[in-house]
Amino acid sequence: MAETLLLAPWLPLIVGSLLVAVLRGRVQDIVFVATPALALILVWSLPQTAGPDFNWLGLTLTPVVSDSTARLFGTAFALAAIGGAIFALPQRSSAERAAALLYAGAAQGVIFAGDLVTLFLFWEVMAIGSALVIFSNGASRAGLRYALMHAFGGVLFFAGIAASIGSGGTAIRPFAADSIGSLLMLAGILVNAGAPPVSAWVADAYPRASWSGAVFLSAFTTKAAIAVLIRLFPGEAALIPVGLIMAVYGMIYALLENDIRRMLSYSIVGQVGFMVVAIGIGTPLALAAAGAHAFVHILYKGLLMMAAGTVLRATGTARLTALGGLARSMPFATCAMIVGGLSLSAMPLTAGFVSKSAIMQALADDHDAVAWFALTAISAGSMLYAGLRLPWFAMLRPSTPRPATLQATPAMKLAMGGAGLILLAIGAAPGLLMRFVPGIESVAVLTSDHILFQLQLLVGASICFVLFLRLLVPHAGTTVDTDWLWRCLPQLLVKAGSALSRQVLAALSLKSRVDTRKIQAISEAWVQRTMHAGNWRTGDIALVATALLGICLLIAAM
Amino acid sequence: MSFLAAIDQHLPVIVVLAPLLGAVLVALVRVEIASWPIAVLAALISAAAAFRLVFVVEQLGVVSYRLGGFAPELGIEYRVDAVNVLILLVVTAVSLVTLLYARQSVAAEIDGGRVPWFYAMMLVAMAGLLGMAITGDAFNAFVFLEISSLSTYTLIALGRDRRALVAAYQYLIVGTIGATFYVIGVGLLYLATGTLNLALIVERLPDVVSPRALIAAEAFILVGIALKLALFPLHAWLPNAYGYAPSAATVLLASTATKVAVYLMARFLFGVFGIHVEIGPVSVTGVLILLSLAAMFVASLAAVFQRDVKRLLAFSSVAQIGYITLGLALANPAGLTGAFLHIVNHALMKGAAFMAIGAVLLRCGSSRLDDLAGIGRTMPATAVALTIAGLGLIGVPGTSGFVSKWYLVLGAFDDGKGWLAFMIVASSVIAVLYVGRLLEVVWFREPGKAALAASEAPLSMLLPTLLLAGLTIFFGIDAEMPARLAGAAATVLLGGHP
Amino acid sequence: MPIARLVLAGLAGLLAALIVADMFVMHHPAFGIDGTPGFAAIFGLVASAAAIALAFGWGQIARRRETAAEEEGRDG
Amino acid sequence: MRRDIVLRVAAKFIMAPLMLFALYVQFHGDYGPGGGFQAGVIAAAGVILYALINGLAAAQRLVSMALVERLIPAGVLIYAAVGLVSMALGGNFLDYNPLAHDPVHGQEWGVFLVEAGVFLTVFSSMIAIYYAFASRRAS
Repeated sequence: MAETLLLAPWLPLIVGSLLVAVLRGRVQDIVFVATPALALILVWSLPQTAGPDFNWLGLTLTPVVSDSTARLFGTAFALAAIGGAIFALPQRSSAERAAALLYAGAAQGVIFAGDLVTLFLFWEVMAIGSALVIFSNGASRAGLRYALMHAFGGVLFFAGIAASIGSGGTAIRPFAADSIGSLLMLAGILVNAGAPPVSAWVADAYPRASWSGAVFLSAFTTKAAIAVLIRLFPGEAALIPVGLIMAVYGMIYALLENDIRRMLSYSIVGQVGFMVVAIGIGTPLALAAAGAHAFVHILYKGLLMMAAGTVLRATGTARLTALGGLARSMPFATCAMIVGGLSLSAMPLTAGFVSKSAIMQALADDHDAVAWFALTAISAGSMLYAGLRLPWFAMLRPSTPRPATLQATPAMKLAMGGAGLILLAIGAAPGLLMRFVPGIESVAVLTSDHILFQLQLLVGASICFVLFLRLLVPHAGTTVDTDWLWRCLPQLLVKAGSALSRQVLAALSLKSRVDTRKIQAISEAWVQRTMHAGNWRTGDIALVATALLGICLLIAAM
Repeated sequence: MSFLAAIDQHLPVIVVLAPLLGAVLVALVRVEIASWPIAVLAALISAAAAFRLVFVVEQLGVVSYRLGGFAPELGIEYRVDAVNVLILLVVTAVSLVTLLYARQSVAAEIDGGRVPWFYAMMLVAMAGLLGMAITGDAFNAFVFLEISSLSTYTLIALGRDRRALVAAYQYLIVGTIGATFYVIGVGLLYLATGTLNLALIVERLPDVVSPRALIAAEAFILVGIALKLALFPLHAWLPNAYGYAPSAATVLLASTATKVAVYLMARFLFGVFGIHVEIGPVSVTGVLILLSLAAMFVASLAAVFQRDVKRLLAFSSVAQIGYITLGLALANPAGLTGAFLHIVNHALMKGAAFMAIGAVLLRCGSSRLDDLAGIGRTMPATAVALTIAGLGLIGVPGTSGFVSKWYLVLGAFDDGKGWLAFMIVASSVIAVLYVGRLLEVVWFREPGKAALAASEAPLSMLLPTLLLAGLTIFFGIDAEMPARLAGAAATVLLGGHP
Repeated sequence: MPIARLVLAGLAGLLAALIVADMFVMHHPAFGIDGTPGFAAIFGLVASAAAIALAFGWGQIARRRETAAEEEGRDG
Repeated sequence: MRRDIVLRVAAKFIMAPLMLFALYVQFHGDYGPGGGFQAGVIAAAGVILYALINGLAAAQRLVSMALVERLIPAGVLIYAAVGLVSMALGGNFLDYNPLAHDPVHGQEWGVFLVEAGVFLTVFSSMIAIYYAFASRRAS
């Protein structure tokens, strides 16, 4: 039993992370690429039987167990790690490489965890790894914000898990969001999935990574949350509105955004919204479709991030306002961006069409008209920003191009080409994907009415794009996002509160003629003393002690 | 065989006597070179005895030792059960490791002539703490409390910083107030029951006519002990005292002194008064939960704003004591197990952290946060130990801090207080802030002048530091042993048999 | 902009051709209305226009102009 | 004060009875009020009186600081040693019964020795405290 542990797909990645931290040069390159490949092999060689059990603190732990969902996500994560590693070969930052492998390993751990405790452990390691990826680019404050957000999500998740274990053991099982414990757990997972009202962390953090680090970031955290949702909250009806809000939010902000990588981050939230809706439906088809869409999403979002990374590396900026006219100097990246964008918009003959069809089919079978029409509309919107706006303004539109100083290296081209080929292959032969996602074989993908429907939708969207091109021109600036809630609102409240208290104090002092400044000084001194507990005078300590005693005695005497 | 059996019989007194005799010897010999080996030897004997006691107690349940052979009504009884044997183990083990660590740190921080006194005082403090933990006599506990306190004042005053004198003086006054409250409470108990032996007091409590005297006694005793264990808001003496004491003394005090006071409080709360007693309309547990939460949040926040690492860690201690008292207040098996586990784990983590800072102090001559910049490059092993300890303070899974917080969270849920579980975890997030601040400075900043000049800590200091840090990791992964001992302690306190 | 008009005309022609083709295929509607030939074309136009309107409107309300330097230094 | 003849002569007269009284209190402790603590304080008072009259230096010639610092732990050592001996003889710590052939004598011996230890420690502690205060230079 215990030797199954050696087949755990997260093991080579985490060992590799340590090795990469120590090794340098060519050997490091080899380890960096080989360990994700080894993980991919292990994903497929891990038997789908009950995992080994260990006893820890009276809890039964199953560090590794495989099923078809785990295999699907594991494959996607391994592919993303391989592609990301190959793409990142010209990036010679040992810190980022070690962090990325740790991150990828923890993501595999989350997928293959057989119990809630293991799941939580990897969940936290994943947060640490991803924060380190951001830190390794020198973005310490963004990294800190990101880490805090995940600490917050981790807190919710931990408390929820503790409660759930108290009421039914460590086994991973479907929950209903009806008790405090499972609600906390759901909230913790949704924080990682980028659900409102904390969606802003995605677009805040991911673009702060280096040109190569963002590829890793775009793959794991949110999709691991999706995998966990599939396991823990299948068919939780509350997820449908949450997912719809995410999809709409992601689309609107992506349409407005100027920075390519921020746009892609918003797009992640939008696409994850599709998956969340499917999980909310909860039928076997819907769950399988969510998994399939996650798989495909990881591939095309990775491809888009690679294209964006190539542009950023070559020109030093990823801002649409500063780009344009790059198609001639960077044809490969342009092609990658178009393939990725069309796949995101579910263009027939791309992989996105396959998985989105499955989600739509699941919604239709469930007779969920609102979600169906809404997501169809949002698909058209996705075409606007990813299929058209992004390649047009970044690459194709006539403009004096910025000089591309660093051309894509063969390794980067290999990574982009591989991802693009897989997307096109799945699009041309949906059976490739359906074979190992049990449950979506019944979905009609390449039928004439279906293709025509999608083409009309996309052409309609294209007409709108050309008509309203002027409204979609990128501008420098940012859109107020949900992080306003925790970055600006508290300041406003404090300001308002202090203004109010000043007025109250002023009103009071008019009546009792107490010097407001004196009151303020006294209260400030007290706050200072309790907060910083700087240097209390001995008398104060004695006073507090005596007061405490006196209160006890008084109460007792009453 | 018979000799071993005879030793077994005298274990409780050997635990206390060894450091006391060691202190006397060190003070008599007064040679700088000889004092350290004597101190280590004494601590070793004491630790061995405590270790052996763990087994004896597991076999017998309770070990009672009558000093002078008098019956408990007349004389002093040492009484060891699953609760205090754990405390004895922690105090002796940590003291031993601290003494092993201390030699070079003390040589650097203390004037040559005072070194023997320092070791003597360390041993006296150790004996006092052990005595407090082991005795079954309320007044004898007071005597040991004073012994440990007096030696602690001396230890703090030996610090290099001039502010150490002020800190020691402040602690002297506060500690005396606490001890006075305690002895007044014990006096009231004696008036009501006619005995000082804790077990006998419990027997006679039902016959007491005036509950008011008892409640007054409880109030005096609990507030008195609360001062010693730095329960919020009576904590203000602690940051200065720990901050300015010599490094080795800080390690000893931070990891053991408050823990023994917590033990004493638990003994009185559970063993004597009963945890669910109410003072008027107010329940003791409610008050304790409130104060613990305040400690967890306010002290953690205060730690975030400290500029000196020793003070930062001292504030963190106040917060961590909040977790322990919270576990006591939960008063259910999981919560109490968590509290006692945290006593053990916090002793290890804080010991490792203060040891690492002591090493930095030795090499860089400063414990200001800014002066630690980039120390991770020049003193990597020390920084690793500090990092592990910091992660433990947060409660990161894989460290022992997680295990104890885990039990606390379980205890909160068992008590039907889900919000409390949330508060426990939420306060850990503040710990993320202050530990993160520390780690950021240590690992990510460019080394300053002091850090560049520093070299790795000497092996004699590094090994004990790494030992405690390693135990923090080890008990985070294999928590079977401490969890069993803590669980047994919880069972005994709740009135069951182990 | 003659090119834009050309593209627009081309797209419109393509859409018309698709709608015509749509009349000759077997539909499997899930909600009835979505089986109507040409429904997707109209829905695509309307939905995209709505998306652009929504985004543009929200942009008018919530967009904050910053200089590029400020944006660059937002990480601080 | 060294020149004040009245004080010097009076002090000389008091010293001897003081010491004698200390010894009386010490040994009477077995039967009545008294014991090592009180006796130690009285004896120390004698030395302190001497120091007050003749100056610190003279007193330290009589009872040197080094001696005082040795005597403090020595007293504790005697106390602990009695306990250890009683343990070695098969009793509990500080159980005086086994110290002699019959328990009553054992108790007498035990109390006598322990009180002697207490006397030494208290006596020397008192003097040490006085020395510490008296040798402080006004700064």
